[in-house]
Amino acid sequence: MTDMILEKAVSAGTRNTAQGTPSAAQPPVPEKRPPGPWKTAMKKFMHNPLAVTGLIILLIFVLAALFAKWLTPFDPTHGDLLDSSLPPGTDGHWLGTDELGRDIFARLLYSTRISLSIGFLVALVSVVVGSLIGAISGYFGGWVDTIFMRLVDVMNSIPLLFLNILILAIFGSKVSYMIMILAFTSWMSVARLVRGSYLQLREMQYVEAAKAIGVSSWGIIFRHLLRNASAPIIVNATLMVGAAILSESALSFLGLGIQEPDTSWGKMLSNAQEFMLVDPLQALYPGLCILIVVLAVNFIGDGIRDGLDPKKSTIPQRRLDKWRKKFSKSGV
Amino acid sequence: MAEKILEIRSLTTGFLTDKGLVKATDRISLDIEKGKTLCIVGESGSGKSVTALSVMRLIDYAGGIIEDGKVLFNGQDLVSKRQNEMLKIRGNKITMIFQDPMSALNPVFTVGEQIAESLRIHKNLPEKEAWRQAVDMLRKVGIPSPEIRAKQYPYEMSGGMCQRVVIAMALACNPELLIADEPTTALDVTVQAQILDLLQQLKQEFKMSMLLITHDMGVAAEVADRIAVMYAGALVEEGTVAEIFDRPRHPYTIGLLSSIPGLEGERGGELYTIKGSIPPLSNVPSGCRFHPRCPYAMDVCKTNEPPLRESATGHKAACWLDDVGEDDPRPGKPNRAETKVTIGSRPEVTQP
Amino acid sequence: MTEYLIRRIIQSVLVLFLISILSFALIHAAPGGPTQIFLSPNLSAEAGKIQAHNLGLDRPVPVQYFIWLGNLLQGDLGYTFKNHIPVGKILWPTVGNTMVLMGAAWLFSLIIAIPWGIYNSTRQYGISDQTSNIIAYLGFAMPTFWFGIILQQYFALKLGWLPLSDMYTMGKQGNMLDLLYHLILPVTVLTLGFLAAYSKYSRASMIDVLDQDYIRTARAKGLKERRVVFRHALRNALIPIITVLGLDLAVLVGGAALTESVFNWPGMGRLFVQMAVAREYSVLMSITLLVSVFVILGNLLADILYAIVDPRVQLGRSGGASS
Amino acid sequence: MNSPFLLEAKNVKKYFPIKTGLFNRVVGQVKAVDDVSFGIRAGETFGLVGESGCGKSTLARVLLNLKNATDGEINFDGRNIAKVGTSELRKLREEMQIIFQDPYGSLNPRFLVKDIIGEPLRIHTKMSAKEIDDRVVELMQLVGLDVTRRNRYPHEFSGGQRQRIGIARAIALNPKFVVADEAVSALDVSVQSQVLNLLKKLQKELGLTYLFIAHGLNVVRHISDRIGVMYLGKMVEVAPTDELFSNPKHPYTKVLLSAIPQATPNRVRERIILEGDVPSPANPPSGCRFHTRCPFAQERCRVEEPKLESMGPDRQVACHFPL
Amino acid sequence: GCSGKKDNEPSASPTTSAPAATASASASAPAAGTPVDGGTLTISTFSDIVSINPIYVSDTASGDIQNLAFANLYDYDRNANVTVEPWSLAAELPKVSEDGKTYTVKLKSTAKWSDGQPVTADDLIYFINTVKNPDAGSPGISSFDKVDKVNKIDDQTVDIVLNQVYAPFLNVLVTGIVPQHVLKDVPLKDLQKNAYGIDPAKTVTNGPWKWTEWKQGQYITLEADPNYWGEKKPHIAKIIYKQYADQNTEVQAIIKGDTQMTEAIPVTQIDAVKKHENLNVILAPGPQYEYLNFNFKDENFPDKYSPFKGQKTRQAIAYALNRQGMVDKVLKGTGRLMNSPFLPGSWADPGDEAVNYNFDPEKAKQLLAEDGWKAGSDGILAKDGHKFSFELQYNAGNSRREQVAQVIQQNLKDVGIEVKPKAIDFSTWIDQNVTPGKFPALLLSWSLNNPDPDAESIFSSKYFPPNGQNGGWYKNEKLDALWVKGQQTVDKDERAAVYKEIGKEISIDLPYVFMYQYGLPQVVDGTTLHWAEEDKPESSLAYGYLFHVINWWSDKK
Ligand SMILES: Nc1ncnc2c1ncn2[C@@H]1O[C@H](COP(=O)(O)OP(=O)(O)OP(=O)(O)O)[C@@H](O)[C@H]1O
Ligand SMILES: Nc1ncnc2c1ncn2[C@@H]1O[C@H](COP(=O)(O)OP(=O)(O)OP(=O)(O)O)[C@@H](O)[C@H]1O
Ligand SMILES: [Mg+2]
Ligand SMILES: [Mg+2]
Repeated sequence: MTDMILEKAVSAGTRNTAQGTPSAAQPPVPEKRPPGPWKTAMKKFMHNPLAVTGLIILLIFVLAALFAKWLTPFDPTHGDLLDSSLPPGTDGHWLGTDELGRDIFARLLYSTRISLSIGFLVALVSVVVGSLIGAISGYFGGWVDTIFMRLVDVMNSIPLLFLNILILAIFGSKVSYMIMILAFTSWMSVARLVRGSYLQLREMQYVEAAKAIGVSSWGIIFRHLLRNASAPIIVNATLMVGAAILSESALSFLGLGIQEPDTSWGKMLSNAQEFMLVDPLQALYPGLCILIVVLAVNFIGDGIRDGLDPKKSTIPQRRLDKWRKKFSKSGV
Repeated sequence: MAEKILEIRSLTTGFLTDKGLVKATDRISLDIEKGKTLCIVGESGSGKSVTALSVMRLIDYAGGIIEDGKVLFNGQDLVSKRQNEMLKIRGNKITMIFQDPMSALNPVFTVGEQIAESLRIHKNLPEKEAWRQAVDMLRKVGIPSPEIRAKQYPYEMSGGMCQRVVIAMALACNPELLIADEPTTALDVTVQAQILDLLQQLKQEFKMSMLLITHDMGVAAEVADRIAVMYAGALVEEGTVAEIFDRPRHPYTIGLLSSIPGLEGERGGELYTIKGSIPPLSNVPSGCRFHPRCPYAMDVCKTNEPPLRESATGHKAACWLDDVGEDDPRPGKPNRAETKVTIGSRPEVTQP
Repeated sequence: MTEYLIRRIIQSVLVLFLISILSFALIHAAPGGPTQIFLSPNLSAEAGKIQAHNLGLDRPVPVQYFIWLGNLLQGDLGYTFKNHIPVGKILWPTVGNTMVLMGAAWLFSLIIAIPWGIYNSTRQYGISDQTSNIIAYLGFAMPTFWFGIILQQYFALKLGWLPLSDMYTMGKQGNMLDLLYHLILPVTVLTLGFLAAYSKYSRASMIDVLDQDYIRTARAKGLKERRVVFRHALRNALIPIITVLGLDLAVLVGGAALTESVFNWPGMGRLFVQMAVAREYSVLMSITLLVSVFVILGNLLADILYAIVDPRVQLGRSGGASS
Repeated sequence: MNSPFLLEAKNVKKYFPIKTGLFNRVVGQVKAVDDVSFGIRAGETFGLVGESGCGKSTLARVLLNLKNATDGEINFDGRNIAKVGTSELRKLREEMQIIFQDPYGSLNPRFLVKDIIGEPLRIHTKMSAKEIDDRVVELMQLVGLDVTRRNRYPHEFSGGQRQRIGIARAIALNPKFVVADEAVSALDVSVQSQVLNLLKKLQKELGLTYLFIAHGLNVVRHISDRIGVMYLGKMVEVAPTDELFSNPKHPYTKVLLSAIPQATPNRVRERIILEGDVPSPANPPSGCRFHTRCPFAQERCRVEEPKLESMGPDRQVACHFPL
Repeated sequence: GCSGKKDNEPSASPTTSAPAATASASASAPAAGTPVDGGTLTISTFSDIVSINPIYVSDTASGDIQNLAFANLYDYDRNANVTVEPWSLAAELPKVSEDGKTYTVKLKSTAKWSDGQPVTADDLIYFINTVKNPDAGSPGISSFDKVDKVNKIDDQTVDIVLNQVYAPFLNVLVTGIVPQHVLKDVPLKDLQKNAYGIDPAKTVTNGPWKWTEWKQGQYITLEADPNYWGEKKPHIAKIIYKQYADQNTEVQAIIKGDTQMTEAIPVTQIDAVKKHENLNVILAPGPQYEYLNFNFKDENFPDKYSPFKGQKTRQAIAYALNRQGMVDKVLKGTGRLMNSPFLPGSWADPGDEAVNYNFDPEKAKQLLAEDGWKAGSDGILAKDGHKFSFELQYNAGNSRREQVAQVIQQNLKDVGIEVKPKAIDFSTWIDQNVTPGKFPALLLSWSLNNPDPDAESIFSSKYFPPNGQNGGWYKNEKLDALWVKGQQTVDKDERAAVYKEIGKEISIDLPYVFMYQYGLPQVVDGTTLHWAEEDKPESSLAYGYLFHVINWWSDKK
């Protein structure tokens, strides 16, 4: 199946040179870097409406988080008790105020910061740690692998939500703790994945070729193999962003998450739970934010995955089906 | 002329890709006489498997589209059949074996079950009887202690064994036509010899016809009655084994044969090479699709597609050099007399 | 096989041992850990010390660990610190309750998801496929507790059709119908999550298998498409699904902390949350270990099932399937 | 130098442990290469043939020190490669290179062609980027690649072109000795001849010594000066090419020669069809390893292992009853 | 109770989100018709009991069940006077000797344990001696440690002899007791582990209801004891005490009709509940108040400087805080401002004699300036190179406190003081900061177990950690003396005068900012739960939400 995409690319390359071997007399004119697999993936990604929507949504959220200060005149931690529980739209409070008179929109914006940072940082840390451990484990194998994989087993065998609850209940919570704890309990899947890739990759002939020309083990792991294992890692990272945001909200919901004056969507949700009966909108906003961002991140992840999957055509399936009907002469 | 079991007429099969519809076979016409073996040879990607899958109508599942043409099996057109109707033919009258025997067998069923399944479905045999015949079949393809082997799973067998199982499966229903797509490529030479030998034997015994696909000229030479050479989706030459090997007409066939180092005679000298490589199907050259690599390419080759011309003896080739006459640069001087007879040009579909 | 089992069990015990050390250490490293529990303002320092001594909390931590481990091996999970109730007495009923809830959700989602995934794999990008895709996305993205609360607000409070929370109506303990009635909402919430994952897995797995050479062989035999899908493909496709299911066994017992809390379901997850807040470490340790046992059992079970479904898998060969 | 050989293997063995059971106990060994001795002269091409799994690749890896020999001695250019230090090994790496079978798998798909070819230069020389680029251009021209395409990825090249990239990489450091492990097996005939011609040309121009591994006997015959035949980890016959083909001494060689289908119809050939499969190297037959399939086997073959013995100039065979 | 040694009296304990206590009737359920016997009452709670053994009860949930299953020696009337009710164990109020040190208690001869044994003097003696003994580990030890000895006069009469005059002691006698005949052979150090108080089957009680079932984490049931000795029998046949995950869920449950009474709901839910006609919210400030505790010890600040030492500074902070705003918005009007540690309206309340700090940021700024604080470049006040910036600790998970902390931060920011609110897990916090007195400032509340105003162990310099609960290291010699005087004055009017003085002084000196007394809104389903007007719940008492529960009746079966 890979041939298909290879074939395609070859054609692009052969067109100008197919007519015989190049003459050495011509001074070599190196052409520009051709579209690599990433470029193709990019193109496919851009053809995927869900993925693009996801990307746009995420970008909007990221920008909103970055420019929160300019988007709302209100301070998320500042509330005037006289303005408490205003309905949406009053006095420039687009979404109203909460029971302390704090602007809900401002709080959502600033929550975006923390929730997204948690999402991205947890993904980053756990991907870096997981990749490193997975790569070393998978490449070297033997006792290194045994030790790391037992560790992964142990970590995986502990109910993670419980571990999170336990650690947070014991040590209290700060944004930085939260990130560390979530990363600490989520690197294993990446490690497994990367190890799996490396177990396969290390058997590739180009690894032996690299050894044969004297590349060191670290050179092979980081220079030669990392880029080959990167596709699943990237996909996993995107999905982990969503997972971390959800985990944070779950822990916050249990009262073990972010503490004032910091705020996150999960924190807002858990606060809003009190007002579920009087002011259900308060719970709706952060809930929807979580839903939308996690959806967006998943769309992006899927987009990347499909983009990197050589089996997936850049042409939408619908169009393919239409064509198929049009061209086929055979009975159905 | 002997009775034909299979007549492929101007078969065009394509795949939908980003570049639109890519034709993997382009107006292929082939015939197989009852009891004979036709071998399709050609380099990787030339469309051999696609031809076979089209005949089986399995190409529909591989995402391919039969765009045009007919496949007449005993006079019935398979292309216009519905998949439902194909079920009675496929696996029963026409069977197929594939290149990699290990992956062609379902890993979770015993080999006996897999053979018996065909029998139960097509011959409506009761379970016991189907099993008995399956074991019998295994014995026929030379598997020692077949009663035990039938109860084993594919992973418990070697490659050669698996290929025998696949062959047994294909022959179980006593097919009229066996299509073998590179049946020995995945096997060791000594085992390959065993399997080829076995196929020859069984062909006699079961009185069937065979379509053998290979890229090994040696295999073709040994097994075939007639050989068809494909290049980039098109049929470029077809004839008896002797005609193809001794008097090849198409420069591609000539190049192919000359590129193979022999086991006898001179060695160590420079090998003949065909420059360049097979073009991608999405970008087939105009005119004769071989012309960019052809050492004898003429102007006409670049623009006009040569028709497939048949000699009196049935040796077909598609090359403009057949028109050149005395200046023919081809080595070995193909039989002039043959080339005079032109039966038809390729763009037309010859109706029987 | 037997040897493989023995090896896996030895490994599992080792893993459990490590987990117990890890969690024990964690708990004792904590500020406000067990030793401090009796130094609360409700009790004079002196009286607190006496109590701590009575409970053996003044001994070195490793000693405490081995005492605890020794008791554990005799089936004694210990006692709660605050009122000296045997942990088992609190824990065991919740295990059953959790299993009822999760088992129902799990079965329910399996029954829907696997056939649905298979159907979708044969009709890729059809309406059903797209729908399940949407559900899958929602299932992944929706904070479960939020969904639960919304369902509660609507179906229990607004419409009043369904019970708000709990496992039984007070006084109807043990009544099957009542239980089913109470299961509807939490099972719906949990099912959404499972459904998403399982239908995706089974679809992907089927698509993978349908691409294999032996499926082509099956078709070449002239088998009906239905037979190809359900006989030849399904059994192979089940293999990876089984692995996922095995891994989920842990979720089955431990993972519903949030849903249980929202629906006041007297299960292990809710107990864990309660006990974490109350700092009942012996209960926390027991739950952690118990769930770990389930995780490990789940893995083992997955491997064994794997071997049953797939004759190629010979347990014990080069480390087994997932170790 | 007192040895006539550039590379000499003495009693080389390579066993792979078979691990299983509790704690990965070693329960047996795959004797992939078992007591093989031979030499390759400077400037010659030594062909190595044999069926799949008979140990050809393993032998090559051991010769290049990519795998450590279990036993035996390998001298390259008078140095025992097992004994050299790290820095000298690096030096050795520059002198011995390898070209792989799979033109797809042996090139890192995420490296640009110029990086692939330039990698050995980057590692072993202190050349500047510019110098490396110049050398890459030079090498690409040498192997007949379009130098303007050096900024592309390997997948954009055809099989034959990819194999040329592999060759360019192998000769980048001006090695003395190159192993071609099935370097043309994966290529179509028309491309195969291009690559074979290239290898010959390079040998002439650069004075290379080849160890040429293949199972296509016609190809080996075409390129080699001498040929070694392996069966199940053993070298069973070594002979100058023409003599081997005209007068095979070992029954296995004879069988092998006869098994190859030839693109020369009409010629009636005596064909020896063997019974059964190649036995497993983990559990090789006693005595002569070929006796189970040998049409000429006798009682002695079952018990006594034949040694590789000299049979005239440059000819060795391991058979009790040479033909 | 306090952890101090020799003090007695009003014990106070820090509370988590919703502590003991409760609610005086405002708009309570109407008395509908005549009582019916045999109904079921379902009460919701969000925490489980620990043990209902009166020796060990220290949490609200356990206290609730104890109050239902055990009769008290004495009870309170609606005005917090110690009294003898038909359901009290004592036959009459205790006689206090001339020197004020000996209390003679006489038991009813009809009182019986649920196993049929009579309640005797031995039970009371065993109870007091056990609680007093540190080996038993009873949290009540601080209440009884002033008891010198207990003498049995006859089977129904006991003399309790104190080692000093201790006015609050009468309140200590509002307590349940345990059956000596059941527990006498249990070694004291094993008593806490004993099944008594934990296992319903083994817990012999003497109250109107018998404890029948405990499903940990789920519910507790009690049933009317058929052998109950009192002349007045309970109407309600069965009480279910049902546990929910949190208060919000409790509210939903009572709205759904799953429960009939909720002891306390978050103030934020009041409006939601009021929408339902069948539900009545009983709303009045209860026996608990919130405070902002300053720390006077320099070590507790990063720059080794306590900014709270100036009296004017403390007063300025009091002026800067919009306490009324908090009461209105955060407490939704359920609270009442406080200026001293005595509940407004109680006999010790100094009333207007205590200084009331109205919200007045200008005045605050002026006072701060007078005390030498000057605004720095960043707008934050500073003195002698020390920035006026401190960490305000409170416990995580208490939304009221979280909100109040936010408001405090805001209010103080407006006068140039930087507050950094910090939420810490409750038990960790208590262990690490509150008890050892290691915090810069904190926000917490006291829940008053009994109506006596004594609070020496909180404010006296005798009770610096680890001896007592003066974690702010506050020292005021005048007050130190007054507290002692209060304890040793037996005459109620004289005592009231002492506490008035204390109230005045403390409101000027401000070891705390007394924020407000607050109530825990109690919700009852008026359509199914009924009582006569005189039996309605009394929010101002501890456990007042169950006031006279024996006289209530329920329509639910
Ligand atoms: N499912 C498919 N989708 C798209 N293109 C395909 C598909 N199957 C085959 N092709 C293309 O059709 C062309 C012919 O393929 P085919 O498999 O017939 O080649 P072949 O002659 O059998 O080669 P080989 O010797 O490698 O088996 C190739 O270019 C191939 O890439
Ligand atoms: N790393 C390894 N561990 C265990 N066994 C191995 C390993 N590498 C090779 N073997 C075994 O050693 C034997 C020889 O393998 P080798 O790859 O050298 O054969 P080969 O002659 O090169 O075969 P082919 O023609 O298929 O390339 C085989 O049985 C193989 O299974
Ligand atoms: Mg093919
Ligand atoms: Mg090899």
